[in-house]
Amino acid sequence: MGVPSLNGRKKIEAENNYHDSPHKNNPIYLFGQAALGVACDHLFAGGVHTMHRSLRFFVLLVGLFWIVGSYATDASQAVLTTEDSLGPLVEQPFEFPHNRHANDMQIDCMYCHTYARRSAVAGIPPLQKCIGCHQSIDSVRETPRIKKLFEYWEGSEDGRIAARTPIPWKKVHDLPDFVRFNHERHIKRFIEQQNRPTQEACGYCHGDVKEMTVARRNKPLSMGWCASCHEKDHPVSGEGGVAVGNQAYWYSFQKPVVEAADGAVKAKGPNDCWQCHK
Amino acid sequence: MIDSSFDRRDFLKVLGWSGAAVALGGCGNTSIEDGRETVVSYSEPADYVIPGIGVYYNSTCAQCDAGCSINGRVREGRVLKLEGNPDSTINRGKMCGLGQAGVQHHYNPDRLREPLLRKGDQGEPITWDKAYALIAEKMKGVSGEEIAFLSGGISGHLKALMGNYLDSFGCKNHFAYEAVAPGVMRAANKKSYGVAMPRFSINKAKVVLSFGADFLGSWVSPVHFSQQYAQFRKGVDGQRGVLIQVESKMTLTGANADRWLAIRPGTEGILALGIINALGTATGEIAAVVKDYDRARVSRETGITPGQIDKIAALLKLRSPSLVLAGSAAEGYAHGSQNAAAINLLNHVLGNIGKTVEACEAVPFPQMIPTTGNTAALKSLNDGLVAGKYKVLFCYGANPVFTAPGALKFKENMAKAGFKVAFAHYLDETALQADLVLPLDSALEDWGTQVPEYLATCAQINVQQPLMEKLHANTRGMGDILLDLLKQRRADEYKGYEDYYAYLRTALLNNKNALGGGKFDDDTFWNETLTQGLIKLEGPVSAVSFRANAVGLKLPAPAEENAQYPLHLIPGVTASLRDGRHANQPWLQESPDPLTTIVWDSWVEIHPKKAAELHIAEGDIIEITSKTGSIRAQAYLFPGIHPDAISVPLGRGHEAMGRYAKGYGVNPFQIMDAVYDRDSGELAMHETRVRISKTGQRVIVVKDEGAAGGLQMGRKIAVRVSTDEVDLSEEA
Amino acid sequence: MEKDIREDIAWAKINGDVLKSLENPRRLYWVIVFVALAAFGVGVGCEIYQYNVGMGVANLNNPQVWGLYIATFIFWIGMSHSGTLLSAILHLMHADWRKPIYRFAEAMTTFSLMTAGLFVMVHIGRLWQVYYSLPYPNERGIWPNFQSPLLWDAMAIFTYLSSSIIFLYVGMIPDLAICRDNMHEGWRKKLYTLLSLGWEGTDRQWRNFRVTYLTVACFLIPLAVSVHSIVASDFAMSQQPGWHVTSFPPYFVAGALYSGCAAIITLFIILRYVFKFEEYMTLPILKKTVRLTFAIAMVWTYLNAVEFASVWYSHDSASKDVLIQKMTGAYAFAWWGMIFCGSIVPLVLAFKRFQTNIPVLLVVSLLLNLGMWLERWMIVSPTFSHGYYPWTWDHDQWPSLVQWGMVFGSFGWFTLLFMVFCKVFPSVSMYEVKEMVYHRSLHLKKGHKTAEQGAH
Amino acid sequence: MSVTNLLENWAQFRHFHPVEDNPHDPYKWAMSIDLDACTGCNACSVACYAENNLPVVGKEKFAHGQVMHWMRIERYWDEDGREFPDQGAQFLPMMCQQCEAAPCETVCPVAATNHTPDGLNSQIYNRCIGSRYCSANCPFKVRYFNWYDYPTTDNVWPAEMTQQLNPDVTVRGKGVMEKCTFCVQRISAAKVTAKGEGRTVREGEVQTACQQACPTNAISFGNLIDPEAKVHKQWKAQQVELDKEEQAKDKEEGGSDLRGYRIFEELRPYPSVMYLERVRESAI
Repeated sequence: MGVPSLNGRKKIEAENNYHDSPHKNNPIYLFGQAALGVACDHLFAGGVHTMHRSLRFFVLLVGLFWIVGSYATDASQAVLTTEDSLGPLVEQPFEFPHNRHANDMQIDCMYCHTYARRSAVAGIPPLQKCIGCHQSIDSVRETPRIKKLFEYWEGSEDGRIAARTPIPWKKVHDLPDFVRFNHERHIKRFIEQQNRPTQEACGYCHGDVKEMTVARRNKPLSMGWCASCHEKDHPVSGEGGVAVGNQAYWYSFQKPVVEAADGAVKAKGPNDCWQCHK
Repeated sequence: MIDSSFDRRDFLKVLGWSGAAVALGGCGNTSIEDGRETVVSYSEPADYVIPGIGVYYNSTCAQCDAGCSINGRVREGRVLKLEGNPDSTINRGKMCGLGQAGVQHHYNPDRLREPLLRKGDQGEPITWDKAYALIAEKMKGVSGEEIAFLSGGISGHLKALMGNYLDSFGCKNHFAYEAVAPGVMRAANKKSYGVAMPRFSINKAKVVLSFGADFLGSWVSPVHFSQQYAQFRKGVDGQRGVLIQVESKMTLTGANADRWLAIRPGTEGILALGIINALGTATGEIAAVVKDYDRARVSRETGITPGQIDKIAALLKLRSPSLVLAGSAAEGYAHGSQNAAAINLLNHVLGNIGKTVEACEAVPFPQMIPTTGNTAALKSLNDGLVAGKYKVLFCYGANPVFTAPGALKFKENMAKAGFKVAFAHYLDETALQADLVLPLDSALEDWGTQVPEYLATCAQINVQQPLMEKLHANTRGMGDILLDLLKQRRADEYKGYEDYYAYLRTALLNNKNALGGGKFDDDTFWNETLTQGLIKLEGPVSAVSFRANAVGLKLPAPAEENAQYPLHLIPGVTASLRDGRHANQPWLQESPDPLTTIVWDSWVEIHPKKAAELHIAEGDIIEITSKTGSIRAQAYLFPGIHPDAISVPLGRGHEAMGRYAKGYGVNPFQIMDAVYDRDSGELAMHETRVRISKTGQRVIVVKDEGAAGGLQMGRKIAVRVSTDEVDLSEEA
Repeated sequence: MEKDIREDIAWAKINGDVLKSLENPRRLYWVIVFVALAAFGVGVGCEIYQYNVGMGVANLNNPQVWGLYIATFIFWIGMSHSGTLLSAILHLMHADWRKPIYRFAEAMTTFSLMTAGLFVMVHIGRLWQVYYSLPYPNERGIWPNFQSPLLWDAMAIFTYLSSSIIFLYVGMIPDLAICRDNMHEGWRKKLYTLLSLGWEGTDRQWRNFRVTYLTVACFLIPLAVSVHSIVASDFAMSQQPGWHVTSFPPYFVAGALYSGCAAIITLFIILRYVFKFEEYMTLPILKKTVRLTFAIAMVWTYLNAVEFASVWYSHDSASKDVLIQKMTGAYAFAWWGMIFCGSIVPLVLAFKRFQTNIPVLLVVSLLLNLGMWLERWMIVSPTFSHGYYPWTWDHDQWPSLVQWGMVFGSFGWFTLLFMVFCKVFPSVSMYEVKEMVYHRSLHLKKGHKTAEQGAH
Repeated sequence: MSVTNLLENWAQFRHFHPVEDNPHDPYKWAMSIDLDACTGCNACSVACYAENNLPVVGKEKFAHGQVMHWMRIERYWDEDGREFPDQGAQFLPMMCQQCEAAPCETVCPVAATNHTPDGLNSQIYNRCIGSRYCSANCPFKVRYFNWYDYPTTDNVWPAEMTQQLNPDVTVRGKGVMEKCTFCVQRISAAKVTAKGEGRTVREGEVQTACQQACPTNAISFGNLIDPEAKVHKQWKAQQVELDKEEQAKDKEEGGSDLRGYRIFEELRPYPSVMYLERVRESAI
């Protein structure tokens, strides 16, 4: 090719003979140039200020990341307070009408779910309980569901179901196995201490059961969702342990409460992973 | 009114597997699992039954014969864990590892599920009715002498039923056999004290001198003694108890001694007499007996330095009362009785009888008092089998094919019996030889009563009740089986009892007054009893007094060198495996042996000095040869053993029984010679002499102890001080 | 002395030679690629197995919880440093002999970081939950633990990786343009066209280019140092005997540069042959690299000695035990191997006649890297098998085949990336070589002039 | 709130253990173990298996050091080269020491292990990603990693045995770190009961499985700040203080007749477990 010259750039141009290179009208090339062009106006403007400009550009970038990041993390608080998330429709041995019992009959939740106030688990009412009432309710005695119910109690003619067989209900509100949730505590707090109506208290987690037939989960029951309540109106008292010197809330997004009185710092909500995790 | 037993049964009904089954999902990915798992509710629960809350039921631990009362945690109808029952005077709410593992006996995947009838070398499942019919048929025209019933130690109503069943044939051949039992000591005690099992008050002694009695590990009633030991350490009126252990192989107790002395195997009695001599307080015939046992000779024969003998004597003089115990290590020789007698004599000379060796009460129902198992029974049974006397052999609660010394050739002899019935939990070595195998309920699903041989502070009857419903539909309780068999013989007498539960209930209620329930009505008394899990009684007190005359007490000189078999084989009895009946419980296999920290395998304990002589290193596979046979096991260099002895633990080396037992380790019973104690006829477990040789193979010993080999490398981890450095007063 | 490069190479020839390397390498290239591919396959296989069965198959245990994964992770992180050293630090120092070789060095940096990243994944017990360690907005409303050196690690490495990619790319733009212009139509041309951002080599572009390049270089250097200091703090910040050493960060950095330079020598030799770069990657340049390596080797040896001394004279008996056990215990062979490869072997480099002896250098450089790998292993494992607590001292500390397979695989992965890169992008910086030649010739002219004047 | 929270409250986020300025209240769970009473019988260890769903790993894995015993009994010999260990052996039950300044807590990248207000060192299985840094940094090496997926491993929990699993304790899957929890399931059960009755947990209400089983009562567990608690009394009698790394015992004058000590005090993890030295008779 051409004669070696001493001017590096010229040489390269001569080498690469841009001006008559065929790719002038190649779209990718044009795009490339456009891209560079954009950058150029900010950065590659040349001259003495370049350094500062490029630095400014970096600062700009970093700042942008930070703002977006922190906004996002804050925004994520919204996720915590999700009201509803509908669980799957669970197939049960037969369709138990919560609405009939809880709404039409106005039966208290804990009349049947009697274990809830005495144990960590709410349990399922024993067969005895259903029969106890329905023996004496002849009006519905012949309806298919009640027939089915009595099959479990007296055994079915075809003998597939033995007498006194507990009904194999499927779990609807089923937390992961590493979670420890205590019904007793919540009932004590809301119903016994704060005298909230049962259906409301249970509804916090179980939704508006009196509108359902077969119960269906309509709360997220996720950690964030639990915490959203606890953090909202549940500052941990001294009884719950002093927050400082306890790592757990350190990792939490939540701002600790500073009590005006003694200036002691208290965490919000459960500040001990082991309160809910096992 | 609902029959109280009924709602119990319903309560015991297992709820949905929810808790456990899903727990296996573990902490995998986090998700709400709606509708995947079934929650089964009760149909008619008793009002105290609340899901998610554990209910505790008292029963009795059947892992060994000590008779600890247990307290089972039951949730959703499943027994989860066993705790000790605080009301029991024996274990006072405490428990040993062996007892804890009881749940694994119950839930064991290798348990027998249905009756098996031998077809060639296969077992074919049959119904219970067929099994019963078969037994009835086989028993037809068989005279009492032709029937043999082998069992472990047995007591309570079960003993009564068994007795009656054998009576119905006029059969006297009930052999109560325990492979590991203080048989010699019982005999010797009967002689010297008039009581086979007096009450040993370790907690009242200021010095305990134990000749190989592993009372913290496996001797008589370990949990009870451990508690006494704790008090004894805290001090008797302010003075901390001192434990001196004399034995050829360090036991768990030895490892906790203030002074552990490695004595030449079999010379325990000589040392005892030597100490009497050194005490110099003995008079009359006793003095005559011990006069030639001067410290020079004793020290020469036992290998204990004169200085030590004096120190011990001095301490015993200084601190009274003391307590001297004769354990299996002292008993296990042809002259075991003499050893024990000499040791009892020492107790007498020290004036401990009545102070730390005390009178004990007995349960006022003779037919319930335990028939304790021993090894002499095995011998007579074996002789009978050899002579071909027995047409029918029943086997319950013992595994002789595994635990009989190889020299007896029990397996072959057992074949000589016409029809062999085994009542078993597992298809173990003995069950494999049987013609008919009947599956038993586990102790946690069966009814029963039990009377412990060693009674702590008062007489007591332990009640055993189901903690959950049967795991397998087709197993039965031994009581139920005996009852059914009895119905074949004495229908009119027993037809009244629907099952063993009914029998027990009636039997106890009949004696309500004697059992101190006079003021209650039947149901109250019954429920009270079940709640308690045990019945404490006032029983006749059999006084303890020293009655043996020392004359005629002569001890053989220590065994002379045996060129062909230079070493003593000491069978190690570990707290967790004992005679191996529970080897199929993984927790026990995996809980490290306290002294060697070895798991899942057998080992040969050999003193480092000896090992150096023979160029044996840890992990070398050693061949141990006795007159009877030979076994191979890995070597473990163990400082706590006499250089002239080696020790192999019992309990492992099963060829059957289940996935956790089969093929792990070796069984030293196989190479044991049949040597017997001259007086009591008990098997002398320590008399086997062996030689060892390297096989050239080497393995990595599987143990918890790290590469540092149990040294602290100068770090301050487990610290020890001597009594003069600390002030224990303000702690008490 | 001999010239770093002939100053009369025609620029056309430079372009030609380098561009040729994109087309037809020697056959050895394909052999290497194939072997690398196979090795990588092995690694992948091991990981799949381990992922499904559990970490146990690596024969990790309590207390030996880390093993080769972390050791090799540090090794790769270390490897990455010299690239930055050559491309950035020497750039600032205007050491122009670096010009023909910095490009592949920088590539090496990037790819060894990518390899190191893999080991984090391989090491984690629950890979499927690894995202927990990122500080991202989540529904649980919790942060990761900002106290944990592991978290610092993750961030440092990510930053370092991204910025060295930028650096590598920016430095390539002019060359990419050259490739674009000389490449016949096809996917490559499209690729270059896109990547070269319409570079035309106008004055303005050149000015901006230099400034940017400089800026990134400045940004990269402190990063490089910090990254390995942070890796070091994984250990120094912990409490274990043999790790809890203040001098770890500089020690690690030195080690890093060391292994990096050794690796550069190896790759130098390979590339030189495979891509026929004899004229650009000349022996004098190699010699300079070798000398640099030797210097660093001595620094490392010194810091090693410092570390041992500080342990030896400390009152910390536990770490002293660890040191003694390294020298005498089960690991002795590896530890002495490290001393030999790391401190003795480099002495060879002190001899002129070896500084340009290709076969010797190939062997030596490989030995040095072996030594540095052993060093990392000797930092990680002995502390586990001989820690504070004698009861748990380990008798089963040897890695299983799965671990070895994974280490093996990582080399495959690295080589694969590197080789593919060299085939697709110019591994010798054309424009910088031209500058180099240009300056040299200027210098030469000056030389002639003075000579003529002398004649008059 | 989040990022700002982190920035604004940095001073409060940074915290120290043990916390002199705000001591634990009302609970600080602690243990004291009397080595003189401990006979090394292993009952505690088995009880722990029963209570906490520990997998039995079997011979192979045990050989590889992958055993899962949260509570291990260590047996030490004297270091003097005598022919026989004629003062017996020394046993030491070793489990997680629930350190106040736990080395494991600060290094976990995902905060899966951290300190609870009542002074426990919590391990959150489902948060753990298995970096094993905690175990690496534990001076006592009492953290155990799930090297395999034991729930699905043969013969660990055959169908029948799953029924024995304690529903109050998670069954850990593959790749998770675990360790002694001081039987936290029992603690929180007791706390719930107490809270329901508007009081705090009383001495003796919570027993750990090991303590409950121990035949010699060598282990005592309780609330260190409850003057009624046996633990409190023992620590007091031995003049061992939670937040000191040098105790009265270590002082030259006077302290020598005390028995209480904590392991690796000099490393300043401030363990919550005090051991009482084993005593041996000097007269024999």
